[in-house]
Amino acid sequence: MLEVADLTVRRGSKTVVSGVGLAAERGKVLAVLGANGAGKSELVLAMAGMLPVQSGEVNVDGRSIRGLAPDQIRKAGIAAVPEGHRVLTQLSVEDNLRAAASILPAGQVDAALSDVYELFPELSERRKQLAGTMSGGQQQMVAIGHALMSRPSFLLIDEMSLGLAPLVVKRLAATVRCLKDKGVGIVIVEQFAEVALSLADRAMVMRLGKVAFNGPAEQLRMSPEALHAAYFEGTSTGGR
Amino acid sequence: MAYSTSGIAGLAFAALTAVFLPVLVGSQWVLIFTSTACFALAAAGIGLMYARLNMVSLTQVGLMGVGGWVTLRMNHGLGLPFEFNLLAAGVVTAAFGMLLALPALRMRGLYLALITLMSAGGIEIVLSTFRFPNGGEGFWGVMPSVAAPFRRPVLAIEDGAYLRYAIVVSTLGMLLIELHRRGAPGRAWAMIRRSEAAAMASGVNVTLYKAWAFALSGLLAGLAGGLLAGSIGLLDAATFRAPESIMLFALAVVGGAGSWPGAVIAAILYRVLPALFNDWGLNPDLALVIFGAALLHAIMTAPEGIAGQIRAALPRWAK
Amino acid sequence: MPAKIVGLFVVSGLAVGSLYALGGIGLVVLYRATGVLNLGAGAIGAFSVMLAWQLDVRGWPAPLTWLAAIGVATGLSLIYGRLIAPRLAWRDPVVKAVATLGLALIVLGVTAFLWEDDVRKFSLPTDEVGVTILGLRVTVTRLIVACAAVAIVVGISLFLAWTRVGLQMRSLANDRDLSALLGVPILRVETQAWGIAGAIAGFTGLMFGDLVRLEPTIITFLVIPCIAAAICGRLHSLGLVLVGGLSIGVIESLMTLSPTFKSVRSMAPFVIAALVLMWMQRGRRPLFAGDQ
Amino acid sequence: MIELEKLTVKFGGVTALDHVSARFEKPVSGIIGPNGAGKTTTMNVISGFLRATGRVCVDGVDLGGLSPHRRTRWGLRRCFQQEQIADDLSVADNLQVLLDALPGTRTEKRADLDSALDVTGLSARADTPASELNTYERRLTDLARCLVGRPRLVVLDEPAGGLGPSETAHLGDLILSIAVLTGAQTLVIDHDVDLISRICEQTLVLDFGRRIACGETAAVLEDPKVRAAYLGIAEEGA
Amino acid sequence: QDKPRCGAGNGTAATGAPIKVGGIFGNAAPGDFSSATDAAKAFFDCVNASGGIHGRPVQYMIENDQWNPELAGQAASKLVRDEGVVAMVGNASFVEMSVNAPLYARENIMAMASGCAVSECFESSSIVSTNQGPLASSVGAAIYAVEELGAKNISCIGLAIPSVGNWSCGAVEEYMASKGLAGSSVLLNPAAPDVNSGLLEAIASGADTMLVNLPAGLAIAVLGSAKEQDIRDTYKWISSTPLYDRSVPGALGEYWDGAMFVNAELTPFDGTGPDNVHWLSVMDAYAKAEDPRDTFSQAGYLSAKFFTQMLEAMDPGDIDVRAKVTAAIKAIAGYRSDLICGPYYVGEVDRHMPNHAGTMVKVSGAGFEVVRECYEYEGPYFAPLIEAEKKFGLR
Ligand SMILES: Nc1ncnc2c1ncn2[C@@H]1O[C@H](COP(=O)(O)OP(=O)(O)OP(=O)(O)O)[C@@H](O)[C@H]1O
Ligand SMILES: Nc1ncnc2c1ncn2[C@@H]1O[C@H](COP(=O)(O)OP(=O)(O)OP(=O)(O)O)[C@@H](O)[C@H]1O
Ligand SMILES: [Mg+2]
Ligand SMILES: [Mg+2]
Repeated sequence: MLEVADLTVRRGSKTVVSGVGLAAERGKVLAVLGANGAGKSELVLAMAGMLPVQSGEVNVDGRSIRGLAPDQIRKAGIAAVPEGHRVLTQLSVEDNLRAAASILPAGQVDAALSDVYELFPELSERRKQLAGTMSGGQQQMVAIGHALMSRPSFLLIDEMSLGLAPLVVKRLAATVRCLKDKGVGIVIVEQFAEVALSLADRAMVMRLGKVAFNGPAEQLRMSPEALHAAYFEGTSTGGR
Repeated sequence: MAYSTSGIAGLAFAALTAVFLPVLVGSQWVLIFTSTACFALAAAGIGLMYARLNMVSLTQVGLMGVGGWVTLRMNHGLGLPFEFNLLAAGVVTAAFGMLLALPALRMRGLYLALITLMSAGGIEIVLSTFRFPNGGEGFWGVMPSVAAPFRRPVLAIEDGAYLRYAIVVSTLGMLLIELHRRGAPGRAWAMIRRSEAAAMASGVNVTLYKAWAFALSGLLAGLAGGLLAGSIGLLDAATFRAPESIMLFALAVVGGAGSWPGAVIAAILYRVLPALFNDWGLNPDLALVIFGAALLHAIMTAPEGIAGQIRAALPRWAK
Repeated sequence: MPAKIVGLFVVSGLAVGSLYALGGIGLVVLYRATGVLNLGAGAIGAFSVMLAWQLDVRGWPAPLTWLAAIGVATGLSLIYGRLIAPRLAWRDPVVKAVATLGLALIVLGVTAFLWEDDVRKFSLPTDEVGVTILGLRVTVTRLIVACAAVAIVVGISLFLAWTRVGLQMRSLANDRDLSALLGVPILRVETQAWGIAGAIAGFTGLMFGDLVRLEPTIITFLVIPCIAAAICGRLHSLGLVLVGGLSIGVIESLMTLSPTFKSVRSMAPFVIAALVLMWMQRGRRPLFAGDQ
Repeated sequence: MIELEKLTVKFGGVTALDHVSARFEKPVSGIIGPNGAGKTTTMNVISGFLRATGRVCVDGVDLGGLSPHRRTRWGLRRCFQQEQIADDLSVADNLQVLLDALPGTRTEKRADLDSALDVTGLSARADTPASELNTYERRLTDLARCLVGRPRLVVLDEPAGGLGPSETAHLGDLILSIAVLTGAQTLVIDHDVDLISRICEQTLVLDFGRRIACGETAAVLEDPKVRAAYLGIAEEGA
Repeated sequence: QDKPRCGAGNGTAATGAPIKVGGIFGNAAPGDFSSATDAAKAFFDCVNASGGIHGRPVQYMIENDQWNPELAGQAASKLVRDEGVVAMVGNASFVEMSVNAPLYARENIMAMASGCAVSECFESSSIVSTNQGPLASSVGAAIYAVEELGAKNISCIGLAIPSVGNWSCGAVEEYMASKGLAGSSVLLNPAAPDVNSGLLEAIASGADTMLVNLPAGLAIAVLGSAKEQDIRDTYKWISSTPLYDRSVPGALGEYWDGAMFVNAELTPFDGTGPDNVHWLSVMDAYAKAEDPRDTFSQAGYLSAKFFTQMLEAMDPGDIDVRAKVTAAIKAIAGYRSDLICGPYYVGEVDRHMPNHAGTMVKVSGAGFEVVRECYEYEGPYFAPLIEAEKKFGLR
């Protein structure tokens, strides 16, 4: 169980996440939704140890991981895919993936690698290409590959489908289901509710850094009005 | 043009120092502050390139040497007034900076910094091999005996008046930067800093504007070098060694690149602090240790530079 | 110009060039592993060779003095790598490089304070033995420098390319934040990198102290021409750094033969590095922010 | 009218574009294709960031010899896959950069800038530093840049990436208005098939650097090859 | 405890209003010239303890220019303008004199320097030094090589700095030419790691004698290179004063034992003349134990001593008047000491090099051995000096 309680994150003088709580269970998918600037990405970064946390708790199976270094958090079984398809630009695709397997015992790396290649044959064709020269979508595949390489127990994916062709999104959706069946706890952060909700067991909607809705995904899937109320309330230009 | 608080504060600061410094301090400190004014101008050039374009010049002090060389060359070779020599120094150094820019235009980050460092190394060798003109014959103009007299500006023969003169020139140089920053070049630079591709897609001639920044920064270095030559009357290659250029860049970062207080702080750290250490009779080796430690400390703790910290502490002054 | 004289100058140039190469290789090793170009490497080397000299004067057995020198260099490098470098990790590569000037000043200041200016000489037993190549006598020490340069190039290249830690170092140098997120044990890997680089700096210091001269300031700022060699390898290819360093040495030495250029032959490293950089960048198009 | 003629781009061994020819006549046209198909590469060729063999002609003008910034002065506007606005400039200054490079009087430019801000709904944020904008506002600013200075051709690379449904809808309307307001022809790359089918009358589909279809959007999306390669619904067609 | 006494004082510590005197030295990596001002300071301390000058103590203020021309200018401004010193004594630097000579001339103050190293220092109307500098010392070494070692072709390896290497090696070439012999110069960049190609260049010049005219560190590097080539016996090896230093024989090692001839600008520092003995005892009593007892130290002592001697001869009422002091310094003629071979004089001329006779020593064991006692240098450069000395009635 990955639990976040009363988490507050500030950037400069601005509180971007305030008092957010969530719980991701093994074998379940949680969708985190919200309009632009709602603070979803900051939440993910804070959970991954990339942003300092002002207050609140982050626990895995009852053990606090708040304040740990990012590599420690990954070791604790949490893998995050940050927004903006970040890859090691000067390294080849294969080196990217191998580097991401630092916490795996050496013997398991090749197996993990072939799993990722199986999911993304596009990458397998380009093992030797520098990741920085890949197309946007290919980089997103590498970024997701990074997270899968460490065989995490909890997977956080920010903007999973960003820049990916529909075909690949479908494949990914299947993978998410498969991981879920294997008992991985998954948090999908999305702008675009449709895909996420179709996968999710529970959903959470954020607005202006706070939780605006938290409940079964069903509820939002069934009633677009509820979704709209939680989500699109405010202006279409997003900001404040 | 809108007047900013910081701009007015800058002009006021310049006016106050120009009026009061020369009468308040002894002749040793008049010279120290003259040097400080010169280096502040050069540091402002570094800050311009770094803050606006993320380009690093590790050759600024070397370029000052070029400006100083031209000033001395003109002074000893032709009978022209100081202002003319100074202007020539600025223009020649700007052209020189632009020339440097040619190979550097396609480079960024550390590579760019290193190519400028290489040119600093080259300038160091040339200056230390051929020395600065001191009134001798020929192109290099070096003779073994004591240097021929240097003609300071008619308005600033005395050290005190020369300090005022240096402050005025430095202030004009910084105003020139400000003028650029607020105009089309400033916008183009901001765009280039975001990404060269985006700048090109915005119709910005990236090559031209980068070369222009090099030239402007070179101009300031040239003026600074010329002013320094006028302060002492002659120059020595040791002043312009490559490590000095690295040092001035480091201090420009520590001071806070991209604002006039940053440049002034950098120059104070560069010239006033060592002079104080020297005045206190501190062993120069230990002074080096303290200086190095202070440099590291400042780089670690003040990401926006000391000027940024001061600005944060004085919220009223922001912007 | 008789071939014999040219031969002399070529061999002499190779001897100096291998020093540039050794220095450059040390810089590139650290840069590739941590993204820091350490301008303080020369100062660390200077301190360690002064220490070796001091211990030698005190009567320590020679091999112990060398070990002590390399050990101290490793230690100094580790102190910086553990205490200071991580706090600058998020800054531009240039600011990280410039910050190491602070390290250089501190170490140089301490060295100059401990060892007041005096005439000293540091020599190794291998100075006494030599072979004649193309008419020039070359001491075994110089051969050691050349061999060590090659050995480090080969060893480190293999290490970076094939080992797990090597991969982690490359990943770290590319993007430290992301590497941390990917689970690369940042501190451990960085510590290893700074340690290796420190040992190389110490060894380089011993060689410079013997073959150039035992003056801390000179050794400290030799790092600048060594950067020229590093540039020839684009701060990346150790093999090219070696080639670059040797070429610089030979060209610089051959410039002695030209009456016009001999007075400015020390410019060779800078001019060559600038030309190499220009050539490397030829036809390159501007890219997006963040690309090097 | 935009004509692409036998565009070929190679990166070392990889052929990113392979003799791609197409002709876009509609005000708004789309380019779709799987990841790595060569869409961004095509756009880079059109805007002059990449050299390619082949020809790019717009309204009969061969853009071949022009460098990117000259193409912009000629009237080409582009948005990148990741928006590229300068954080340390205000929204208005981000547009002003473009106008700086173009001829015209101060007042004309001011009017141009104001109307672009007006259309995109950014007027109230004109003097806000770009660093304070959220993702959508940044996208809008980027798009507003394509509106100033009499554009003739606007190319957009995944403009709706990372936007929510309502934002995407609003953005689609804005793109449609470009042609109306400025008379410029627009090319859009996106993975959002709904957006593409709503705003693009004509669409080019690429796969592995080759053209696999080109024509009326609705027809193209029905093409089994496209469905197989892009939408991943091969099984139904087969 | 019998401390040495200095000057004509009565033996009780001086009390009156201090006489302000300045001194500028250079000390920063890579060189330290402070031994000159240290010795002058020791001497003045001794004078003060011994009763001062006309009962007044000397207030000796020293500044470090750290090889930085700006600092040099600032230091001189402070001493000359702010403090109003009556004269500068014991100055020793590479940069101070070139920067400040115009100031000294303008302010009508004399600098009785002790460590001149560049041409500007000798070719100025307001600076006079007790040391010889690289030119005289190199020519001196060359004369010895020609006259005693049978050198026919000398290659002078100097610093690639116009006012040092080119100037001094140029004078050696002129001297050789004046004798109908061959000479050439090889100039090294001070920071260059590569001294080998310089040495090869000297070899290629066809010389039979190598004149090493470099700061000690660089000189040792060149000689190390020569050792590497094992060419000690192929050439004759001579050097200017920088190698005349107690640490040098040890640093050179056995290889050079007996093969390296060095010119000494002043008389040997282990000499037995009264001034040499007095110098050492003043140093022991008033200087720090670790302050070097080297040539610059001798020169600093000597400048201070001559200055004191001159002030004592002045009318006590004129001592605070800078113009009078300057005039008195310029009037110095014929002061003698066993530390220098010839007479010391100043005179109203625009170049000063009173000390142009020296001693030649050879590296021998852990020290040096005198191979030629005081001998006067000749050559085109010295002709005008000798002319002037005739005018002052010194010859
Ligand atoms: N470096 C920063 N400094 C200050 N504020 C920031 C910074 N980065 C982001 N913000 C602000 O934090 C808020 C939350 O941003 P975040 O990126 O988490 O939103 P999001 O919900 O992920 O939206 P999107 O869908 O656009 O990614 C926004 O208002 C943004 O402007
Ligand atoms: N510099 C390069 N070196 C090698 N291959 C490259 C380089 N740049 C692009 N490529 C390859 O060219 C192909 C086309 O890339 P492009 O960016 O045009 O794809 P795209 O269609 O825009 O994809 P996406 O939808 O994922 O953005 C990709 O396979 C990419 O890996
Ligand atoms: Mg986000
Ligand atoms: Mg793309």
